[in-house]
Amino acid sequence: MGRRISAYGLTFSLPMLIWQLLFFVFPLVFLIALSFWTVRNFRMQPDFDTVNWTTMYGRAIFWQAYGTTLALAAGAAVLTSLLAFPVAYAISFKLSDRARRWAIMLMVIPFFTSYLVRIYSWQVFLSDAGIINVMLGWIGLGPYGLLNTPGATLLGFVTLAFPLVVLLQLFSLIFIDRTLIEAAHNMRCGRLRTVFAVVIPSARVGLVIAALFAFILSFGDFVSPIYLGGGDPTTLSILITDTTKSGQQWPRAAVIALTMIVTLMAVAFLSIRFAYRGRK
Amino acid sequence: MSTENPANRNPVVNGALKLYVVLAYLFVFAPILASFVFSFNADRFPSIPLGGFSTEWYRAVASDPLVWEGLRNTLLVGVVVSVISTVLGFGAAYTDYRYNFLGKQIYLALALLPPTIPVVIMGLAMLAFLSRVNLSGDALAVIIAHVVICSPFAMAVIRLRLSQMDPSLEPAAWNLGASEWAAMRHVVIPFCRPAILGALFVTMAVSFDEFAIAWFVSGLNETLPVKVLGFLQGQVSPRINAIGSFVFVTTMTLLILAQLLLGRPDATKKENAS
Amino acid sequence: MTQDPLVSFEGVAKRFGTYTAVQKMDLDIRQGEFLALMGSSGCGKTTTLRMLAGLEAPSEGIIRLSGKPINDLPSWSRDTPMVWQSLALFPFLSVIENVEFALKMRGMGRAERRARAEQWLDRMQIAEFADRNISQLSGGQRQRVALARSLVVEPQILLLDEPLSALDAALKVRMQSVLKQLQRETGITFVYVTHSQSEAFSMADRVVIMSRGRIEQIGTPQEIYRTPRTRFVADFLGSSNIFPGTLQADAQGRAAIATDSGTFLLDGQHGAAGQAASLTVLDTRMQVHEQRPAPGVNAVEARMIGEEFTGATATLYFETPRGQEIRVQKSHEDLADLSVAMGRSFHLSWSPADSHLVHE
Amino acid sequence: MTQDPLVSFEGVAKRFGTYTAVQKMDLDIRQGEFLALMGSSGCGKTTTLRMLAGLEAPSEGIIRLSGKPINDLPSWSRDTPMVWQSLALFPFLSVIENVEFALKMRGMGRAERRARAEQWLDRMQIAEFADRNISQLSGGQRQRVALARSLVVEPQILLLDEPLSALDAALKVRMQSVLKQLQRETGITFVYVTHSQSEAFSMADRVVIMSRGRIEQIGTPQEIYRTPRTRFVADFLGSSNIFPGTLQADAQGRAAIATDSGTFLLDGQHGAAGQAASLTVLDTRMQVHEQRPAPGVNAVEARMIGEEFTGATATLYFETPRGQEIRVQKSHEDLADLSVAMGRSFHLSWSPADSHLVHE
Amino acid sequence: APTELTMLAWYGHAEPDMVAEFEAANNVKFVPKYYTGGDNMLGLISQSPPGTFDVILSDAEYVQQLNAAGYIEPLDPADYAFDEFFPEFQKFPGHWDGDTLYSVITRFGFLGVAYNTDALTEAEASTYDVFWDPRLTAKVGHFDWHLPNLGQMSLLNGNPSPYDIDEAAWEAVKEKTLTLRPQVGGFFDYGGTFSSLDNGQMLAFAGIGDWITGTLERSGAKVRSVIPEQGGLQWTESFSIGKGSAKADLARAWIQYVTSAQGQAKSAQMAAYPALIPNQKGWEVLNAENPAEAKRQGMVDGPGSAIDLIRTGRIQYRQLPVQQSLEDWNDFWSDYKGA
Ligand SMILES: Nc1ncnc2c1ncn2[C@@H]1O[C@H](COP(=O)(O)OP(=O)(O)OP(=O)(O)O)[C@@H](O)[C@H]1O
Ligand SMILES: Nc1ncnc2c1ncn2[C@@H]1O[C@H](COP(=O)(O)OP(=O)(O)OP(=O)(O)O)[C@@H](O)[C@H]1O
Ligand SMILES: NCCCCNCCCN
Ligand SMILES: [Mg+2]
Ligand SMILES: [Mg+2]
Repeated sequence: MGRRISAYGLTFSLPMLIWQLLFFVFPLVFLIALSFWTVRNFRMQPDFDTVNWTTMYGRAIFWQAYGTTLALAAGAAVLTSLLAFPVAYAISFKLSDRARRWAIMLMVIPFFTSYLVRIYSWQVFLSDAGIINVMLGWIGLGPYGLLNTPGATLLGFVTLAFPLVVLLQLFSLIFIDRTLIEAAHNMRCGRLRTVFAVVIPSARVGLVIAALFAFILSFGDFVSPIYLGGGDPTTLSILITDTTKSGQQWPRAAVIALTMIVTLMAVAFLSIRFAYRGRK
Repeated sequence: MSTENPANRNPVVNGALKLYVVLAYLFVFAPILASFVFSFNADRFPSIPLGGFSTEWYRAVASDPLVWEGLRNTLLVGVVVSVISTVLGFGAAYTDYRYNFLGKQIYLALALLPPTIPVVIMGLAMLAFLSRVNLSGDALAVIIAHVVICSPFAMAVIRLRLSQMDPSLEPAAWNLGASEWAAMRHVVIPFCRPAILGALFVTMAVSFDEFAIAWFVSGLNETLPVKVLGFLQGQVSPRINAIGSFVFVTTMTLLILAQLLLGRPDATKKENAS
Repeated sequence: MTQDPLVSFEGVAKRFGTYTAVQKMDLDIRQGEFLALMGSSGCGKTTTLRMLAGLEAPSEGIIRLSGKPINDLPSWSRDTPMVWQSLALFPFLSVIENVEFALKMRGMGRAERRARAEQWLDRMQIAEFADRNISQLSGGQRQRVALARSLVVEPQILLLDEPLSALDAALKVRMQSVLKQLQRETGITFVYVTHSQSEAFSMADRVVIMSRGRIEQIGTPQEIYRTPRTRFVADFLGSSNIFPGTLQADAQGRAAIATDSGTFLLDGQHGAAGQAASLTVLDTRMQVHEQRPAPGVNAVEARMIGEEFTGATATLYFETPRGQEIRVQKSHEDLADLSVAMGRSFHLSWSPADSHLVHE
Repeated sequence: MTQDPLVSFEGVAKRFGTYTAVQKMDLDIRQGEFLALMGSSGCGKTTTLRMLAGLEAPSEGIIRLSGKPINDLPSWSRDTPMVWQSLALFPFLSVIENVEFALKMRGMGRAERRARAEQWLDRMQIAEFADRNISQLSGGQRQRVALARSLVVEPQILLLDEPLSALDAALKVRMQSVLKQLQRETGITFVYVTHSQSEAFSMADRVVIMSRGRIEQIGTPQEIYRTPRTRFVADFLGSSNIFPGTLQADAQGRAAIATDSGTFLLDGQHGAAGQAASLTVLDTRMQVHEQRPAPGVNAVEARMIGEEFTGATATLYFETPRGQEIRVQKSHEDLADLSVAMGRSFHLSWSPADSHLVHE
Repeated sequence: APTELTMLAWYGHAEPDMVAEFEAANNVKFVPKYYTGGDNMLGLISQSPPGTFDVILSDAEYVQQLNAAGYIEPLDPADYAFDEFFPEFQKFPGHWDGDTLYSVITRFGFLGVAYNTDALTEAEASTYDVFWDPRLTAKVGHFDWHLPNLGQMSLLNGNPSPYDIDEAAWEAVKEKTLTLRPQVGGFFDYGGTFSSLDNGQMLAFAGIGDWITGTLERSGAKVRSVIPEQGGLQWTESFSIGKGSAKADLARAWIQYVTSAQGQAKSAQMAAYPALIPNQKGWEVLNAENPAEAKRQGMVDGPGSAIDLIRTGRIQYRQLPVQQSLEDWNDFWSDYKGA
């Protein structure tokens, strides 16, 4: 087994390789090429000009959007992780097997509901005359401006990432060796302290990966910043759309997209390194 | 754990945790349930108090030929995507399971990376590329793009199943006189059947709800989720809720079917045998 | 032996749902003894240990430590450190951090606990690995870390749940003597759960044999090996052949037992005639003959059905015409004179003095 | 024994990358014999078997089956069925479909293959389970299905890779006799890989002991047990005490060996004086005395460091002042006269006739 | 089977209320692709093979871009009933290149101040300065496109030709615009504009007009648009035939139909969003069919009518910047959003 790849082996290996080369790698490579093209008379032309890079990197708004997006995505990763952890913890450790199966089933459902629909639905909750403000009104509070705020954008990101983060955390918590927790109790480590001394270190890889996914999803999302954030502040995904509004400036959009990809790869690399730090 | 020593348990803490879990699920389900409710609300712009009960939006959706066409596209794309993704995913999973070769890490990266690229970027890159090779603008383009992001899911599901397969099962078949192809047909595929079905359903569900990439590359042949995006961007109509509820029910049905097929009690029992 | 017990179980039972894992158990564990808990899988050994450590709550009864009931004490308020079969070392901590853990939980200062931990690493001869990752240690080294981690608080009692079962044979023997010596030197009470008869018998002062949640017999290794009290114990030790039957007197009025395979003489052991009982004979005490042996010994004819070679000794398996299996253990020297062959019939004999009687 | 071998390995080597799993092996397997392959983990047993089954290609050398080289034959064109340690039964097929599998692959018609399969199920006494799922069978029943599945093609040779290692002790012994009997009745050549000395020694006609990809010794069980040819074999069997030393003549000119623990007499075995060699003594052949034994026997003083209780016999562990470990195996009866206690010094002796010499 | 005719348009133009009659009469079936912004439309065309779209609807600014990029066919002016159009629309700038016609105007509308009638009176809303009203802090919405918004700012700064301004005036526009930033509650696409006006999230909006508020009004929302004292902007929608269309004849027939008096009346009342129409005869038909809507939109003869507003100079065309590049405007818009 596993020596050389035969005709038989190639039959199975090649289709995926060819498909992803043609339709995944080439598009990404093309995106790189595109970033050096120029636009004349509202038409893109093959070229090798660094003007798109220098223009985009020379604009304050680009770096500002970059910072905003980074901060919002990092915020979403942290916030979602913090909000999700007690849920994942309770499901793993405090529920019966039956209840746990149900909880997991229910947490899978959001993956199968349109994200757009859920975001649209949040608008109805958050608007000045929306469900939340009406309910606050009953107890004499508000109305508060909830919609079209960075907080609402974050809420959208949390909506997007929360179920996935809960599930990823859950799967790393469930597989923690229970005897480690018992061993800690057995050595005078109380409940809460065990969470920090044993549970979190044991599940570190899963927790970091979950946060990473929250980051990736939020970093590229354009739905929440527009429909809950009111397009303000500008995120990189909004800037991509904006850029194309000066007459087919797709090459500049490609610069933004490539910068996003490199950033994501760097973040992924660093967090995975951090997750496995000190592990064999 | 349910059998935990009560002396090690604090009912207040546990109660608070469980309450928090309930709240978290409320948070997750609030928008989903609200969209259900508003899909039956007579007002065009949903707000509270609710307007009258109405199935108008369902009627509007049902009588909109574009929605039907979108649905047809979605189903067509979904079915084709799930088949191709599962075939590709199976091949890649089997390659990873069976072979070791130089550059395997790169192969696996290619096979697994696409879902981590933000959809806007994927959509843009796809459109830019596919249009260069005259593939953009129809269902084929959506199929191509969706296979790129769906096949990793298929691969993951099937790879998981393969890792439960006794590594000597295939050699055992060879040893009993089955050629590689015969062993594939009589051993590997039967063993993976539940995962193959699961992969078909999962990839179909992913394709069924994908709008961002499809928006870029679908051109005239929009899929249903792209229509929803259109409704959201261009009209803001409770049809969104009606379609959303419909898509939700459909994908849930697929999911439950997949669950039933994957988790069939006798399938798991058989598994334990190996 | 009249001193107060360190631990006592008083009518302790443990139920999981409707399943009873431990039934009304009364057990005293003496200060400073090495007590082994044995029994077949699922008989409740681990559950017993876990109740003592506070990881399970008894459904009934009281557990006392030094006379005080501890039922309601949470796990982390008891000083009953445990060594797990899986060791349960913290993989995200270094060796010395593992050993320091319990001291840290007790709020001991950094310098002091480091010193204490180092002292125990020294004692367990693993000081050189202090800063290693757990994953970089061999099985035996991990075992020592687990011991150091539990012993560093210098407890009165140490609970061990099959601590050696993951080790290979040679290492197991070596760790056994480490453990035994440690127990002697520190005087700490050891409660040691094991599946292995050889482990229990060579290390323990007293052995508890459990079956289906009940204690079948408590005694020194010798007592248990030579005089199993119940049929279960004899079966469990596996070193005896067992003939179920009914007590009676033989023609000459001597005590005897009527079994499926014949009526056999006993040596001064009795009970009321007609009573059901089982005759047990250690497999090392059976002789194999090609000819029928002289009367005065108990004998039975049987067909050889298997042979197991174990280096120094061989175990022969026979079957009587009535389907009873009989095992005989012999040295190769003893067997050299016999032409053993599968399927052949032999005469098996034993002296009445080697007959032992057990009741159900 | 002069008949042509059924299988021969001629200078066969197998490398994985730079690692050599099997080194230039020459081995003849005779028609109809029961050959056991033994050796420590990773020594190349499975690799040898897999090369024969065509699951690995030799890096060097030729493998012949009935005289014809088979190196280039794919696995599925050889008739070398194998029984896996994991059994590798097809979980999605019923019992009878499993057994039919090989026949189906050979293109045999439905009716005929069903009949053949049923015949083998009968023979293995599992006919009643024909339509069951594999998961519904016990371990022993599965074992029989695996055997039937391989035997149904009525091969000349059957390869078995630790087929019993997953079974519990009692079942293992029972399956051993099933296997042995089957081999005798069918006359099929068995090549049997095992870790277990007792399995190899009680079943095989010849045993191959391997170490690090090389064959250390081939012989009957008796030959190997009594006269290990190399230090490795003696070590591996674990039943001998080994004293490395240098050959010399003693004061009286008798053959002797000078070791760290003293100079010991040999019994007619020799080599050139000054040559390095090791003395081995079976652990059952050593005596333990409280007093120094009379001269004429070899003796050494040692401190007792451990005791292992194994039912019929006990193994005592000693250490000489020079740090050599010595193992002695005795029945409990023999030990009854000794006051064994950890740490005490004893005299250990053995007769020159029980001394055996091995070279590295 | 009916012939398929592809249309690239804003949402609504190929809905049954608009096309059913034409489809039945010509055995045609429209296949629409709706876009949500001109750039989005351009992107789609540029990435699609020639001939993909038979009929293309676009705003005047984009007709220029479509033409420059060669995406549309020249038209024969004789084919269309320009003589029925108000003179202002007979040779509409941007639709012609010299004497060559590229696109036929079908609808237009005015952009002014959109406001919530509960929050502001018409008088208050009748100046762009109202956007700076403290009551509107964080309640002013922008339709997220630079041209209409910056054009309105330019009007406010008193530029008679808001898109043809020199550097100094451009700097002044930018400066003025930036002072509005603290008032802004968000930047919205079409859908977002709709919902935030409807649910009261935004109380005033820049860059839009009756095409949004009229739709909302029809479903009972308390919003209106007004042309402020500084004047309003005018948007247009016109039809072109896509380059390489294989069904140019049918496409032409459609354009003829929708620019005819009957088609125009239909267009004015389009279900998706209302608009003014350039065909004078169309006004007559509309007044006969639906006088209320004609009145609401100001398509009645006399002072204050839509055409009167144009003729009195209250309305300027929305167009591409003349002295600056489109990028300059767009880049400033991005900077403004990020400010
Ligand atoms: N948490 C639990 N829930 C339900 N049943 C349990 C639980 N823990 C143990 N049991 C059952 O209680 C019985 C005793 O278990 P215990 O672990 O004490 O056995 P043991 O003697 O340690 O066995 P082993 O030698 O296999 O470790 C078993 O039948 C087991 O299945
Ligand atoms: N496919 C492979 N690639 C690399 N090394 C291998 C491979 N298969 C076996 N080896 C190595 O070859 C050596 C011999 O392996 P083999 O499986 O034959 O040992 P074995 O004697 O059967 O051991 P065990 O008793 O543990 O089954 C081992 O060191 C093993 O790690
Ligand atoms: N549904 C789209 C409405 C199109 C209006 N076109 C003109 C837009 C002016 N900003
Ligand atoms: Mg246990
Ligand atoms: Mg092996």
